[in-house]
Amino acid sequence: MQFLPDEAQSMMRDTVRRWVEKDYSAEGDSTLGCDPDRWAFLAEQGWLAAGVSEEAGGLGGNAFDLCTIAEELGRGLVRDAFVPFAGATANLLAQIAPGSDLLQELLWGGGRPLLAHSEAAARGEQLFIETTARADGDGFVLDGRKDAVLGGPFATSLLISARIEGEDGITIFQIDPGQPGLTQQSFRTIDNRSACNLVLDGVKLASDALVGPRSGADNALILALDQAILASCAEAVGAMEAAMLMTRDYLRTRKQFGSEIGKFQALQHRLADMFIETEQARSIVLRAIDAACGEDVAQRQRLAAAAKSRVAQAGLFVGGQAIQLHGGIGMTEEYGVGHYFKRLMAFDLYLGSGNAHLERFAALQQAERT
Amino acid sequence: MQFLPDEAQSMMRDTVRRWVEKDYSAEGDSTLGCDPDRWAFLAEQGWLAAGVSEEAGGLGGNAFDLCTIAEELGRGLVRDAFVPFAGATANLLAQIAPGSDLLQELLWGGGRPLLAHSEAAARGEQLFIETTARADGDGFVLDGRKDAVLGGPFATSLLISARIEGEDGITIFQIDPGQPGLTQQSFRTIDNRSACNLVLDGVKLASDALVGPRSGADNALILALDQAILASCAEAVGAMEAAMLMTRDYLRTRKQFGSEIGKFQALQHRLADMFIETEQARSIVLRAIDAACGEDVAQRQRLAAAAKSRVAQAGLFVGGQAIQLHGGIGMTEEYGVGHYFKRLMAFDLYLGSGNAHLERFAALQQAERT
Amino acid sequence: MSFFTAEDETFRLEVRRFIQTALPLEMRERNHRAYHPTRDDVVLWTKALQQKGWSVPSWPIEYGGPGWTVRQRHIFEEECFLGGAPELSPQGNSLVGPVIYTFGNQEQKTRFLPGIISADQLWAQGFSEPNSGSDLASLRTRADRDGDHYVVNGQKTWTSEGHFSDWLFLLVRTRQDGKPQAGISFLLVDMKTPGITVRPIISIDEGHSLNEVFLEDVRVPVENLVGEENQGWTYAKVLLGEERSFSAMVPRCKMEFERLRRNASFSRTSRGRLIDDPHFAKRLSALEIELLAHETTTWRVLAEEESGHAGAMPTSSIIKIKGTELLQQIELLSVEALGLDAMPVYPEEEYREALPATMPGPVHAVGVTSEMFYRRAATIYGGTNEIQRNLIAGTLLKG
Amino acid sequence: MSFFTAEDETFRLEVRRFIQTALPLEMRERNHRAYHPTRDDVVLWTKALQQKGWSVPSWPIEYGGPGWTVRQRHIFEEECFLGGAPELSPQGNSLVGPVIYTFGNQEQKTRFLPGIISADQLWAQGFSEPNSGSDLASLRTRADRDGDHYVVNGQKTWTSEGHFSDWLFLLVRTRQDGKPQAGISFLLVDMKTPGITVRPIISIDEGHSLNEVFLEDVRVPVENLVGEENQGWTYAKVLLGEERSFSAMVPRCKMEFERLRRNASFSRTSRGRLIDDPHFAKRLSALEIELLAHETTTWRVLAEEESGHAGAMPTSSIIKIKGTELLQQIELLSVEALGLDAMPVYPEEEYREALPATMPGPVHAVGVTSEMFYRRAATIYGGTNEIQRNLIAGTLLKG
Repeated sequence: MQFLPDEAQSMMRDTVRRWVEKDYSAEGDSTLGCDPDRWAFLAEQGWLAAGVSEEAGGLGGNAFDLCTIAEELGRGLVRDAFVPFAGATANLLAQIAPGSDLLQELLWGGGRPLLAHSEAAARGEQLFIETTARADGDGFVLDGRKDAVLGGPFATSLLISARIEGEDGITIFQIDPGQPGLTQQSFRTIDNRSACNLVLDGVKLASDALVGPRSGADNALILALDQAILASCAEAVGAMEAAMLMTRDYLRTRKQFGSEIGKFQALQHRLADMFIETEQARSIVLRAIDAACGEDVAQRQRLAAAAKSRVAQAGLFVGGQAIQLHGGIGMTEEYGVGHYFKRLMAFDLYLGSGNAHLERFAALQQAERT
Repeated sequence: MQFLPDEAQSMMRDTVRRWVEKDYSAEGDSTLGCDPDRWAFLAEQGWLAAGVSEEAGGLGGNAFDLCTIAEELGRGLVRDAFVPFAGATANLLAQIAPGSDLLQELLWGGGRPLLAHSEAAARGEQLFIETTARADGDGFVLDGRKDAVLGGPFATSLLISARIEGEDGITIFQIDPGQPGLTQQSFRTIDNRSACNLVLDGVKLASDALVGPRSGADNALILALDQAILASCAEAVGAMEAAMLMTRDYLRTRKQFGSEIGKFQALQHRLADMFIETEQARSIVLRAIDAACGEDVAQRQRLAAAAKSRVAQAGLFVGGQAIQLHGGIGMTEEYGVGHYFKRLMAFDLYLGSGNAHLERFAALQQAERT
Repeated sequence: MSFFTAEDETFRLEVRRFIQTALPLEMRERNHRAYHPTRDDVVLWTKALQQKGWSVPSWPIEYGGPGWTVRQRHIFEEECFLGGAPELSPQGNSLVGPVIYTFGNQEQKTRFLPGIISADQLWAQGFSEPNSGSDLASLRTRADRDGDHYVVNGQKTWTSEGHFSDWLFLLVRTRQDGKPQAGISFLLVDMKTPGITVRPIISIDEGHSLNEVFLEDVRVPVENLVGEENQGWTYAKVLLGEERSFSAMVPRCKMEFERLRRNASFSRTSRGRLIDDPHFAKRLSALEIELLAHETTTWRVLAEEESGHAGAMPTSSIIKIKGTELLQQIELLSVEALGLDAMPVYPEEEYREALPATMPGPVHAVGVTSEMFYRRAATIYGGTNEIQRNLIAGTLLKG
Repeated sequence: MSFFTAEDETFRLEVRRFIQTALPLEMRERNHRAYHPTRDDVVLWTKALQQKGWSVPSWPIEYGGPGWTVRQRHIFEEECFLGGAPELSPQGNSLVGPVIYTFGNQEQKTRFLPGIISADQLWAQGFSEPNSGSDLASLRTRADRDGDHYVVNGQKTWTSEGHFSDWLFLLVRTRQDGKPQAGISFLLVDMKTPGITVRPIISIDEGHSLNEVFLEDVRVPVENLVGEENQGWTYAKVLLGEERSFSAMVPRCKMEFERLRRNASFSRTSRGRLIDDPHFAKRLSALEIELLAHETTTWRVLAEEESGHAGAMPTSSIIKIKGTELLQQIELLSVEALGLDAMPVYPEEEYREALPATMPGPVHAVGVTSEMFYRRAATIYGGTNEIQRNLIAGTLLKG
């Protein structure tokens, strides 16, 4: 089991961290939520391909590599939709379309295909979708909606999950964002990222829009979503650690009643609890990464659920206490510690809440026993 | 809504408190769990009749009177089974057998009839019993078991709840403890009280063993159990307050690192939280007492469930922290602060756990809405 | 719920009916979204209340208040919240008004109280400073006497509604030596006086209700000193003690709990409505029980106030702690209950007045997340919950 | 679970097989009830392990230990717990043994180590005093030099297994002036020496494992001084730092979690088995996830120890806090899961050796509640969790 990055991963981590600290800025970003040139840089660096096997066309890394990068991006509250593209979509395509041009251009630049799977009513139930596809001659007609697709406005093509009427499994369809019948409503998220809702109203597609096996993407989807969950957990751990350290620094400098407030034992203990929560979150993510690198599919799912549940709980605590210990200044948009809380709140909402995954974990355990 | 005792209730409270502080001692108690003379004294004082209406044969008080006494007994960790007799049984008989000799001797001395209703599998589901009664000529044959009947060894007769085969409701049967077919296994509880399990193996009863309406005790049982829940909540509040104050006193005197440990802010805040929990517990009990004095049966049930849930949560926190803040000395049987924790643990187990009543509250609310 | 008498309930109905008739529908909807109130809404609503003699609910009759009992005030506040009325500006109503009628001179009463009653003058508070948060007595803004004026220099912060207020009440240092508390005075300042600059503080809900106020050689006539020089700390302390049941936030908790329950009946899951999910129902119930307990504790404090003999314990600290922590729990669950619909920002300036034609989520999602973000401040302002716990422990350990 | 290598897993199987063959069945059942171990069981089991060379698992080979890696020690401890072996006496094994082989002289090593390895001599610890709990350095038991003896006077407390131990190791004050830490020495005392009185402390589980030890003019030969006079604090500190992953309580948490899960499959509800109730399953899952995280943190600490470069953070404090708090949560839920079957006292003296013919509850209920009561001490001993949080914050704020 890997606890620390190896030498190559350390170098990569340092490179990402340096870039985040020195070069990254979201100042001039358009409403797309990311700058195409910056994204091209990420692709060039190989960061988008870091977690994809060589056979599929990636750099040959695994969940550890992916999460190492994600943690650094989370630490710097980078807004780019790294997890949806490099976590969920890349992992899905690596399974259902390994070696494809679609995956190649996602990993190395050129195109930005994005999985659009989330529907509000699913609430973390990974295979619950109501979007349907109806056979229509050689092609299909899609109806339904996708909610809060993170990174959606930045995608060059959308990979819509839908159930073909009369069939059991889920199928992935590739759609151009400009496709007639598709309405895209973009919005800014509470943590200042870019997302969109999609409404599909009789979207006509040719048969070649189908990506991967017809009505057979279910397992690949679960694994891809769980991979994205781990990467977003790593982002959250990065954000938590940053918030904790920022609070630590504040306690060392802020004075009230004649001394640094870090001298007050109740605040010390709160800081200690923030640290403990951060470390517990890191531990469960490491454990889930380890499972994700293994062969036991049930174990992978269980631990992804465990990680999401535990990290979300830790995140809201750490983010909330970071504001509390800062006092008034923590409430200001300008100072910034509150941005960690917002990111950690958004993290809880993304891909099923921590609570939903606790219930998922319990259900998986009960299924295991019976 | 009554927050504080009125003049008469204050006098009664002071009398009970003085008796507990000065005269009460469980030293010489037999395994019955109570001394018959002491119990006779309680009856003489009218404390057993305090919560029963005049029409039924009591002193005309209500749940507030009952709880006022219970709180004082809880504060002193009195072992006598006041709640099972004066809470559950008296309230049940006041409904199904008002003015009866049975109730009279319970309230004023002479006999100690006791409701034996609890079965382990019920886990707080108040009408779940598996004890059955089968018609047999003019009489009945009872089979089943009752678990952890608090005060059981001290009872002079037992009021067994059972379902008559083929009928819907619950019936109460009076049984002599020496009745053939009845096995009574007495034990000491974790909080040093006396209880017993009962096994009924073909217990033959004449038709006059039936107390109150045949197959019609259900609603009376719920109200009686809820009344007992409130009284035991009041006991718990008394115990919590005593544990909190004992801890407060310890923080003022114990010295470590050159000063009273009450100077350490983290401990101060824990003490503050113990106080807040105690007050929240007191508040929900007052609210539930208010409902218990009203006519809205659904509201009575909801608030009894709310009280049990909230007080149990507060109790385990306060009891646990009382030990923690005492450190090692709190772990000793001799010092005594741990006895509050044990009582509060036993309180959680009695009549359905706090968690079970939280689920009951939720179910009642959902039923209300639909 | 027999805390309230039959007369109280009659009064409650009267208040409710008045709100239903006097409060414009669109204003109610705006306020149910729980964004920061605008000046226009506050003024309009205060004036509507003034017609009934209700615009300064906590004031005694002699100064223009309705002379209500504490439970009437509580009922009034609750009905206003649940009915969707904008909150009355607390600075005039609960803070400077009582200071003026208790410690001010006749001229000040005549001059300032009518403007508060009519909302013709809105007030802002200048107590906190960047380096004086919980440790308020360490404030450094100074007022130096120059003839018949004070010259004020310094900086105030967390000034709610400072951007649309007319007057500012200040704690300033008028003596530099001695104990920090001893040299503080209480001044009333016209915000149009030269030298005052107001700079907005955008809070993490992306809303604007807070401000910094910079004071540079601001000349304040000596007749605007309340009470005696160097006694301002005493007045402020009395005033801060006044808040008591106000800080319990029972009405706001109830409003937010009702919003949560309503919203959870709109949220869908794969098995039906979220509100019908047993796991969710259990979590909701835990909050509801806490709210019942908290409301009852607050009633106990009200009853204490009524009886005139407050207990030895700082019960106001308990209800401040519980109210604010419970509010945050309710609001966190509210956001979670919205699920993905909580992801979009629904910015105050676009959603406050009227809803846009197209929205990234359902109507009931609007304002939920920003309210939650804003109320992270609830455990900080009005004396942090850490300070409140110090107070409780201090009283216990002393007592 | 790939923290452990294939060789580790082979080792685990070897340990497991050994326990299965060497541990008497009735001893396993006794220990699964989690009461305090008896001297007989400890001695018997230690001697069985001694046959394999495993009786002092953390010691290096040169002193008679197996020379295991930290992960082997962890595996060994876990298998022993889950297999129902009695805990090895920690006083000799983990405390005084390492002090003697690290700081003792050759004669002391020759004289004392074999008795620990064979359990022919059991040890008790005399560190804490009634007025020196968390503030250990304030201890007052004194040893005054008298010829070639020290004369010891004072009182020790919380002495685990003191009632059946042969030797006692003590921290005593040998100098009264200077810093409190500076005048402390480390003495080895034969418990048969005149002047020693052991008085039992019954803990709230109604069990007897703790004792007070009174020392009145106890004459200890100077050759029983470990290391140098007045340097005892240094040795004790090293020793307290040794505990690290031991204090994580992962094996105990796992054992108790498994017992809880098993018991919940026996507990009935109106709708079937408790383990199948979705609400219960959710609460169980929250604990299981915490246990997974905690175990992983402990592995991280083990890996740190292995790599030889411990990080700057007091990770041992984290795992001490988490392990003990999690253990208490598991055990509280265990009691709740038993429901009414948790009501009876199952006293250690009646239930430890063999179960009585009739019992007020099912077999699986025995020992659950008393274990829960006893482990309330887990957050107190070994440095209270408050002290641990001080340490973490101190390191963070300094770092």
